[in-house]
Amino acid sequence: MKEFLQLAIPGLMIGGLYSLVAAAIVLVYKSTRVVSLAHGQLLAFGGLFFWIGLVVLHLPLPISILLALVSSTIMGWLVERITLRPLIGQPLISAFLMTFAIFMALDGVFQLILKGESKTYATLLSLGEFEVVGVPIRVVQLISFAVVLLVFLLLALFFRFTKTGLGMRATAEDHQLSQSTGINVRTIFSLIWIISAIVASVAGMGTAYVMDIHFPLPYIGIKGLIVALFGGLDSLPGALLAGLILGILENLFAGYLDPLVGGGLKDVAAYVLLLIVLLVKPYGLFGLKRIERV
Amino acid sequence: MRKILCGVLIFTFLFVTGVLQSNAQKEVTYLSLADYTAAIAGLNVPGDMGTEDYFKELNAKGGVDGVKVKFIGVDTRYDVARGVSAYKRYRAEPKLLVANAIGTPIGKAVGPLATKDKIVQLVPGDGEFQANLGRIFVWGPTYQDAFAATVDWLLADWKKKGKTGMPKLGFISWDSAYGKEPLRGGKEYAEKRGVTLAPPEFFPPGTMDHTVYLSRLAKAEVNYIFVGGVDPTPTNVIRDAHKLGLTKTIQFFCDYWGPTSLGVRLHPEALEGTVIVSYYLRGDDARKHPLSNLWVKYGHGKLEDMNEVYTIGMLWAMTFEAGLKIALKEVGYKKLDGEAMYQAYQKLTGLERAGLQGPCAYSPTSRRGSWEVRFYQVRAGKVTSISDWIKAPDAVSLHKF
Amino acid sequence: MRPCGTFDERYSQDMAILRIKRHWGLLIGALILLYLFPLFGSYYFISLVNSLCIGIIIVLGLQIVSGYCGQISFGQAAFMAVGAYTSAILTGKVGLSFFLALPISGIVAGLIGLGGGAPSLRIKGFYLAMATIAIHFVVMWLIPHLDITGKTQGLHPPAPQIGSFTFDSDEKIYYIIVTVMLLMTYGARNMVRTRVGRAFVAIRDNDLAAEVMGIELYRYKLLAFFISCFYAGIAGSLWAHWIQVVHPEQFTLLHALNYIGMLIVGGGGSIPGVFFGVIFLRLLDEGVMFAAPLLASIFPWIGIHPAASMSVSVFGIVLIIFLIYEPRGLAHRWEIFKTSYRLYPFSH
Amino acid sequence: MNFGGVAALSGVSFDVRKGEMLAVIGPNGAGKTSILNCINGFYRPQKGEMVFEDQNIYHLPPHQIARIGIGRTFQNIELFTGLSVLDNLMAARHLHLKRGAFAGAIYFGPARREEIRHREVVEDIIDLLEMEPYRKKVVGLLPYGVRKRVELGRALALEPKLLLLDEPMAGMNLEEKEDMARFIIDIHELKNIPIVLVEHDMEVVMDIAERLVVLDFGKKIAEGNPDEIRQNPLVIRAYLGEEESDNNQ
Repeated sequence: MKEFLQLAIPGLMIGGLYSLVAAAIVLVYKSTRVVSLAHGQLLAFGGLFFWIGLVVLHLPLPISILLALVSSTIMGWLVERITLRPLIGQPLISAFLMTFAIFMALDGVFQLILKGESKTYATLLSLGEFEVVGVPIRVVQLISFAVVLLVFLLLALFFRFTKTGLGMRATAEDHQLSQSTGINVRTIFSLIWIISAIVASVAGMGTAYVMDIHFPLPYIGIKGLIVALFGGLDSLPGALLAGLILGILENLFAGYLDPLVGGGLKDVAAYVLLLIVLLVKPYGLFGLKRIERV
Repeated sequence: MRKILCGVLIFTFLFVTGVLQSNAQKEVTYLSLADYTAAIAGLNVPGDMGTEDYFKELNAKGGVDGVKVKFIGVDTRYDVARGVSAYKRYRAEPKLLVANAIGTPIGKAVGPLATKDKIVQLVPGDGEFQANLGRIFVWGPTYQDAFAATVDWLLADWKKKGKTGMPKLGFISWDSAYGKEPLRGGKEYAEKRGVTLAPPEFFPPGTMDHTVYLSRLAKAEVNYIFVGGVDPTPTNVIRDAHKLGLTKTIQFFCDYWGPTSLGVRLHPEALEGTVIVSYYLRGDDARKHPLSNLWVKYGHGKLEDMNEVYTIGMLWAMTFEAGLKIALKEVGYKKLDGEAMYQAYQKLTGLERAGLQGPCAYSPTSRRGSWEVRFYQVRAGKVTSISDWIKAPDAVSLHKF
Repeated sequence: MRPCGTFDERYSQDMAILRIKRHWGLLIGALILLYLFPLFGSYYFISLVNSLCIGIIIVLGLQIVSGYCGQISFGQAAFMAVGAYTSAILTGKVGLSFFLALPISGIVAGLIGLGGGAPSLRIKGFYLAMATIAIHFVVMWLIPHLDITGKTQGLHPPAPQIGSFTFDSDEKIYYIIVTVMLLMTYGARNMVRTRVGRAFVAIRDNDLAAEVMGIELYRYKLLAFFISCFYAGIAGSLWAHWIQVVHPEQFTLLHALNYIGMLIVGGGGSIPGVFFGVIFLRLLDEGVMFAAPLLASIFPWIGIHPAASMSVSVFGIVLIIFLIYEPRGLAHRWEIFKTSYRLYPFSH
Repeated sequence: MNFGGVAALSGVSFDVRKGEMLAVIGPNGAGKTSILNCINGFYRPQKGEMVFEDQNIYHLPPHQIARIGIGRTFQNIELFTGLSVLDNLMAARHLHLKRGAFAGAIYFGPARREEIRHREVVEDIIDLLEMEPYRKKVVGLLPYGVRKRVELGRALALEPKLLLLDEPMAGMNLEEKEDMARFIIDIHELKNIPIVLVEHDMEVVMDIAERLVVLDFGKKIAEGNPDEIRQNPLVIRAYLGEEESDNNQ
């Protein structure tokens, strides 16, 4: 039992961050039907901006967070405005490829700043740790997990109670219909990219805090994509739950099965799970099945 | 549109004049197939900076007997197809003598081509190339040699601590050819010395969280753990070990590409006490070396920001310079080719490289860049030397390749 | 390319690809040029053509499954690996001739590829695409963890041989690669314009209507996956015997994404598009890779690393520009050109 | 046949006789298209049976229905938008062509002869429906009326033994409607196959159908020849609704 918890609890903490990335991807998919690879970079840049504020410019913590959020907002807006808006009306696969192109374009900048090194927030917030049933848990991890939950709560509130949020939900259902009811679909698209960029950058700050900023950071985006599919591409609660499940299962796979097969299972676990889920529940755990009319 | 055209024209003009200029004098080419933007960029970027700067310095002084060295660094992104294509592209460069192929799969793919073209190829540290002698030279002692030296060190440490019985050693590295290389021969050496090896742990390169693997090693009750991977991987592994509280009870080792002083600066509290086995100078040893001034001279920033891997680049360049000198003396510039360079490299035995590395061990029967390793330890956030140059045991011969 | 005023009198004439004598002349000329190329081309360009041909074979397969049948597949790199390893094992360990191993590795990759198509029974669109990504990772994890594949060390397949003649250099294996590429192109071009090809397009454009026309969706989707993986397997086998090293780290998801990129740049649902896409993106990739060291040597203040990073960005930016300004791919441009040539000199 | 609690069709039964033109009419949402979807296997009715030429076709998948010889068109045009008119029709010959992928790839020999033979069949249909100018045009770019015609041609290319037409005249102007009616009558006379014509607009079908079935809210409310239907009070009420009953008072 103790071993199980030792594997599961860190998995849960990481899983929360996967959920956030997935949430950002789900947000974009819900309203624009674009599946995005670019969020891995938005995440990495979120972490990078935070690092620039905190370590390079020596700004205080709240201002650094603000800086990261504002920069991500601008980035999300630019990405939508420059690259994705011209593609409205094109096949969705082009938009997907566009996000891949964005990934590559930004990757160059990311590597340029990184120079193959690893960056860290050093000693920011080391609040110590405590033990639960013999498993050490760091307070920082708890905080990052709480932030994940808070972001999800905020998103839920936003979509339920604000007018813009309602407009976004309407857009998600039908672009033309909502346009005819006076919703500006383009503004909604911009907004949704901005929100998703912010969510991704929060995930980025969290991930980078737990695991430093180094070259594989953008590839968390692919993990996020798996989580989003796992939970159903159009479901926010699905993203949350699937992220947590994947975080835990990944560790369990690596923990229990690695010795049997010779290692390296941790990453594959996610894909095997995805395959199984897609075969059993083709639209993810919580995804809506679309009925086609003839 | 017109502005863009003008820009393009000006650019092309500069390009062409630049190309024409660089083709005027006697020169030889050194090719580096490196990964600047992916998994092992942490090693390749500063390394090639060192090579490039050393060659610049050398060329400014007039080169080797009037022959200048042209440095070409290509970013392969750790991709075999790119590596091979780049090699084929630059193989026709005037007097290409040495190709440095960084990254195991690229080294293996370029190997046969370089052999056919009769040029010298350099690879990081795979013992395979020592076991099967060819035109492929290793930078320093092979990975398995370093592992064997570590086994020796930990046995002495074990005795020094007054413990009885035999220690147990854990191994954790990338799930790749490079990650598994130290055990090919190193495993046999450890068995020979009576050290028990726990089942080795392999994780995919790019893994961000290593707690699972470390907990399993902890459960196997190892006393020592040898960490592989190119920085920042080892730094991150030990960072995770620190989070799990393992660094208090287990002594960690890193191999050549372990935490540089930059990595140590990121997580000083985690890395405290880690022992690094190295064939080049690290920490303040490297910084105090006069050649390190090139770092500042060529505008890479402050000296304390220097990555020690920078000096490895200079080591390649120095070896190349010495080899070129011999080759020029023997055949002259006109007849200079890869074959002459290959013969010259085999005569470099005993070459001193400004004390940055042990004496060169290249010879007709050896492809090792040197035999010596030295141990460093992270103490009070600084990489401190804890031993002198020690001759590493030969672990390659123990394995059947 | 038909000049103005050419008319057909028979259906067979109308259905032919090469309709007039000039076409045959052009084709034969191009073939002669292609086969004589090693005599005057430089080593690097021969090798470049080799890599282009292999890329074309892979993307042809992708074109059939994605461009024609509409099932996006990210598994091409993994199935290429399957083909490469099968061929390497068959020639290196079993001792089979390369010319037997080549089709077998295609078939093996195709059969394993059926596993990639299997989820298409229940899922489609992007979900299926992600399933193929999953299969990519599962295959690429399996390969270095099996004994027969030489684990993480990889394999060294021998050069192809006929009697005592060994195809051990770029110039020699060039003939094999080019010939196979031409055969595969011929096959793909004909397949997509006959019964099976129309069934694929029917599934892509309207799967409900396709079913009403008596096309068994699942069977034809599986067939499309089989064919595309067969192509990937053949390409993998050629690659293995050309580079003479197969290593698990040389087939990555980025390659698979690049192939999709080639498809988009070239244009989906068009065989000439494959040629345009592969050639354009490969040359761009080579271009940025070699511009970086050149830039660094001409403007030393840039340094080698920033130049390399910039080359990554340039690749992304060119793709972005392409997607915005030429979303239907280069093949579309080609069609427009052909039509205007057909009408020349009467532009209206 | 239920959709999540909504009964789309219940207790509907009718038969199609050899060589007749049967029209199924009814107001919006009466379940006309659902009947066709049940027949060719898109929907799986919970209860009932369907017999075609003494063979039970209940719960057969669509592609097997096609194999048996039931062809159909769609209300909202469902063409293969990326193919030319010619290829759309050739795609519908799928069941009649026999050569597989490999023979197709080699092309010379049997596959080529087969292609040419079936090309001739398809050209006949193109002639019949007067689509010659559009032969090589991609259907996605054709005008609406022509696309409807292509769909009819595609269903014909299948050489069906029973043809189901789902609102072939929907959304057309009077002239186009007349053209379409002419084509349907031509086909009926030339091929001598039974045709089931689903139509929203009653007046159009009255002239061409031999027998009519009227649906309302998923139930059959009347069956008979055009004159009988015209006088049926249930039909009048279903079509004209409350207005009619107002007048009666």
